[in-house]
Amino acid sequence: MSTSLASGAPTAPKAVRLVRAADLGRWLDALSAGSRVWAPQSVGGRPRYRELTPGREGRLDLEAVRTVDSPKAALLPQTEPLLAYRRAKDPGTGRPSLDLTPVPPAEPVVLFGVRPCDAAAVELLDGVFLTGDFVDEHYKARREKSVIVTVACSAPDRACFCTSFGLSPGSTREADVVLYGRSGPGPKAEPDAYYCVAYSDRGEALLTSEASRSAGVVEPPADEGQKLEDTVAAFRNLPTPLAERVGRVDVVDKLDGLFESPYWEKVAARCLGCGTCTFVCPTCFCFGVADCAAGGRGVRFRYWDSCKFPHFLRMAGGHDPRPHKKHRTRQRFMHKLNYHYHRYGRYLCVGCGRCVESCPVGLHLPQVADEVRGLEG
Amino acid sequence: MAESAATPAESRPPGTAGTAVEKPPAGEETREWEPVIVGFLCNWCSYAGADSAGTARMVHPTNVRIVRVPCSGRVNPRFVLRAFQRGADGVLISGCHPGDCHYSTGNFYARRRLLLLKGYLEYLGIDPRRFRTHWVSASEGQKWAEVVRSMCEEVKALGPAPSLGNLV
Amino acid sequence: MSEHATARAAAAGSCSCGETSGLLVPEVATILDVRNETAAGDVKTFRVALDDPAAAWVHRAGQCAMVSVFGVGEAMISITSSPTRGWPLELSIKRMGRVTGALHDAGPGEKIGLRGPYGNHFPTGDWKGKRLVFIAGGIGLAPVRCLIDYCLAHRSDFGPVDIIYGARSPGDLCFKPDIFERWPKEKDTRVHLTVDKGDDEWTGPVGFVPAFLEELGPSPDNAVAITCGPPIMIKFVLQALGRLGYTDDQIVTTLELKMQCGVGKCGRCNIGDKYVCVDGPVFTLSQIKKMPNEF
Amino acid sequence: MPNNPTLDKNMTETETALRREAARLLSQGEVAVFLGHEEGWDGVPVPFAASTAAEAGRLVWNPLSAPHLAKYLLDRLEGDEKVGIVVNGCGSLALDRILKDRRFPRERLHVVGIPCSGMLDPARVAALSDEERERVLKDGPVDPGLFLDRCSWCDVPNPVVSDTLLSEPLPVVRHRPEYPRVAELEAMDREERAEYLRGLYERCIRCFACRNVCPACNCRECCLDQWEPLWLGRATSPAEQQMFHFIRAFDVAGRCIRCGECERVCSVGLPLMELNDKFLKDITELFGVERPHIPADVEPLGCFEPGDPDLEDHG
Repeated sequence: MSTSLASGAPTAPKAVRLVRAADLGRWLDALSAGSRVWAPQSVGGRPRYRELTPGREGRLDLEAVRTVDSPKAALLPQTEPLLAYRRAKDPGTGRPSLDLTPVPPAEPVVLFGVRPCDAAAVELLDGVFLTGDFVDEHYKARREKSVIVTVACSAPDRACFCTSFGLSPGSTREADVVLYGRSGPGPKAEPDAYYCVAYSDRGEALLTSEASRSAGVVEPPADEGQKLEDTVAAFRNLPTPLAERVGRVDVVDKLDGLFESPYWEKVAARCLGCGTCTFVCPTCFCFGVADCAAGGRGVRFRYWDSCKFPHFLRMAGGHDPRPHKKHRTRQRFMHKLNYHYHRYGRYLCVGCGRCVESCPVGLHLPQVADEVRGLEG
Repeated sequence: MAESAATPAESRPPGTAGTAVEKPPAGEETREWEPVIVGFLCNWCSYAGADSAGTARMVHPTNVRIVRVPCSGRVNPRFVLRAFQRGADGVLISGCHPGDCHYSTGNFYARRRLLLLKGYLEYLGIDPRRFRTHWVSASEGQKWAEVVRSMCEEVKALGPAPSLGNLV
Repeated sequence: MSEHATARAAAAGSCSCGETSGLLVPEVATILDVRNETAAGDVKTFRVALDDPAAAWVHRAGQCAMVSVFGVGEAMISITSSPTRGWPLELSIKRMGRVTGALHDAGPGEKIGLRGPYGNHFPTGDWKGKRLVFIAGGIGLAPVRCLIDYCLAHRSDFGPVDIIYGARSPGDLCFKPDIFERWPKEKDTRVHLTVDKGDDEWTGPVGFVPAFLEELGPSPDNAVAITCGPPIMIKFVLQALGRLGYTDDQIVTTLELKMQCGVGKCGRCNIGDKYVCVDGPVFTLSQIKKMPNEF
Repeated sequence: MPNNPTLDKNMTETETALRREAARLLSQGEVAVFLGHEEGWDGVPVPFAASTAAEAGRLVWNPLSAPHLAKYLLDRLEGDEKVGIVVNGCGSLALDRILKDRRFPRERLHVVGIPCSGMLDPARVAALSDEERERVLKDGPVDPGLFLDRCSWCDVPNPVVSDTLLSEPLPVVRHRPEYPRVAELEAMDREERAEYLRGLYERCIRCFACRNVCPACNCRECCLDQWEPLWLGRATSPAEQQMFHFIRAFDVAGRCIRCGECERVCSVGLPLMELNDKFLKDITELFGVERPHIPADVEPLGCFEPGDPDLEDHG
């Protein structure tokens, strides 16, 4: 879909507005009237990214550096029904019959408060689901009805490394609207207001809608043009702490010769074999398809699966090309840093830092990418 | 489908947007609701007991879907959890009286497990009246009929078990 | 990839009801009849037709279809009947797991789901005038049968045809009408059969396929060898072909991995950066040698 | 009575002794690999398998060496190499769990034990400012709230399994286990509790970290991975999420060592021990097992007493 695969440069803004931090709740309420709205929320003491649902636990939290789970669930739900079926038998003839009901069309979704790295991850998902000989209709329908509103990061934390992959805390990639804290980036920045900059038609429509206007999304003062430009530049030039340590990641060629390296044994020796990294990752897209049936009816759905799980590739009859943890760990890192690059011309990572933060045993991609550079082979 | 799309988002379990919500065909809602009870019966005592209730033509409700197991010790607590998950309104486990096990000690082990399960189910928020354990021997057809009758009555009074929120 | 896949992709957006159905939503199909292939009954051939004939697609030799049993799941199955025979399709299936087991338990009239065709195909266009050596073992003849029938339907395009086929026992030989009656009668076509272990009635050769192949020693001159069967058989057949002088480009085989989507999205059937579902299942030995050894 | 965990003042010496012992075992060929911790990317110790004497120099032992290592033995079932492993008190319970479940042969192990007076919770320490963190790790005394929950009621400071002990055993203070969180839940209405659990387990992302880290979850094939029978549906729904944890808790009932590793690794912060503690509490109340979290030769659900409480309903 996206043809601007390599360009990180911002396109010209299509609209600029300003919203006071105090009006964000009002704005979200207004947006909820016309769309489903997903946003970062504090749930059970953890920042989660999920749908804003009246009556469900969760409090808007725009300041969390990263949510435990990424916004990918809004576009690629962890469980997504594909069809419903009902079996019956013709009472007269006794012939079996089967009705398939396709899933209803996707509903419009606003992905609010997405971090720039997570928005860039959507571009990678688009590459998988929207390009090639087959286009994934379910994904496409959701994607086309979604608007992505990112919020530039004012204080990347010690697990952040988006700049290792050429992104930045102010990246506009795949963002329809970007919110920049008016006070600029900084560890103590608690913006009283955000510049809202639309970079696409969809974003412009959202910003200039009556719903947004009436919720306090207003024209910024005319003399703030230069301040806005400086603020945007400040976000775009902000370094990320972990990237300072691991540098720019470019290991595809190096990994070409490392499939058989004993290094993978070392990596696997620490891996717990759980699927945390794959499920919190904004770019991991592997899925399975299964049925849930009760009596004569059922639903076929797709669900997130993980290459880290032992049954991922086990075939009927028992053959498993990746029987050991070593094979599965290697698959995950090779996929992200080599296979995907060969297939799509991009690394399958945006440096969001979720695997860094969530891995129960401190095994994560930036470290592996860093260590791989020093290997023989 | 259109109907479920109009369902308020908050009443919908996540991941099930648009899943068909089945309505009973016209006329069915007027029929009296009957509970579904899953019964795990040991082959040697309770299943034979239920059989003798049948042969003696004792009248008792037919709500119990019987799963025959070799011994009450075979009943993995998972079976019970799973039955409740998939919509059972009650679960009944019946085996030989302690000391009478065909395998000599199976039901003693079962007793420990089921004692724990009983407290656990309550802890999980499942009404303890929906889970019953009985010892019914092969000759106790009368007792079996009575167990089924009283459990049916009780579960029926409780109404359908609250749904845990399945996809289908 | 092929123009066929592109056409299928373009058509995928609509179903008979006129609504967008989606890439992973199958068409409803009916099992017309079921034929037992082996004495043990572990391989059956299903003849299937789509309930909506307008949705029918044209496959190419080597391509696969995703077969659904609703309530159980989906499995990728190679299409056994030649494209030249059109619909209904034939699918020969060995009982292996949940889906294939459910299919085996289903009878004529049963409703199943079908989507496809998926994957690449045998490069028959490159084989004009060449001698074709087919080497198959057990159920591995299923995808090759589709190809053999395609080639025989275009008999004048190819040189001599040798079909080398083996199974564990005479009862395990599949497609008996083809191997005993139909194919031997075709022009310039020879069928060589072997079994691991004979029985009272078996008078033919006894022995494993790789040794049998080497004994027959088909010349590599202007030839292509196509092999399919259990992994252990393929391994030794490849070695035997090497000893007979076949180059890696002259050897074609099919790979099999677990698949869920069949269209290169679900991220499952990769071997290195190749997906078996869209880049395969047909590969030359020289292509396979460039892949990581993980299949 | 809650315990007062303290930081061991001699950890640097213990670390030196650990490195020396591991290097000796590896260089003399007594073990092929030694399971310990090394410093992770952010300074917190992470599991590490040293296979040379030089690598043994990377081993660390400090107040954050909390992750248990015994579960990694299951990755080394194949072969007959000897494996070295370091354990503290609760780490040895995890090891003993695997040994008592006969999932790893004792003769293939060399166990280096370290008496332990408490370990800090890495997550709680990570939340401190840089200076505070440094001060806490160096000086102490430390706010008891920074220790792992399990340290507050621990009465197994000394390894229950070991071949070599690196320091003198600590005095043991026994106290009756308490389960305040279970009591809190039991005090709720049943409906309220059901609603609470539903809201809780809806947060689960099904990553299986809790199962994979659990020393009692050591089956050859986990029932939750099986397709036939399908104990756990692949769909994310409130029912499946709850079933996942309800089934898992029962499967480790009577064998849970109450280490709380499941909670430590849960990336969404589920209070998973609420389920396990219920069983521990009930096992004590119903069967009179005083310390149900200590692996025993015969587990509470692997035996019975003819006089166990009556089960039959009279109603």
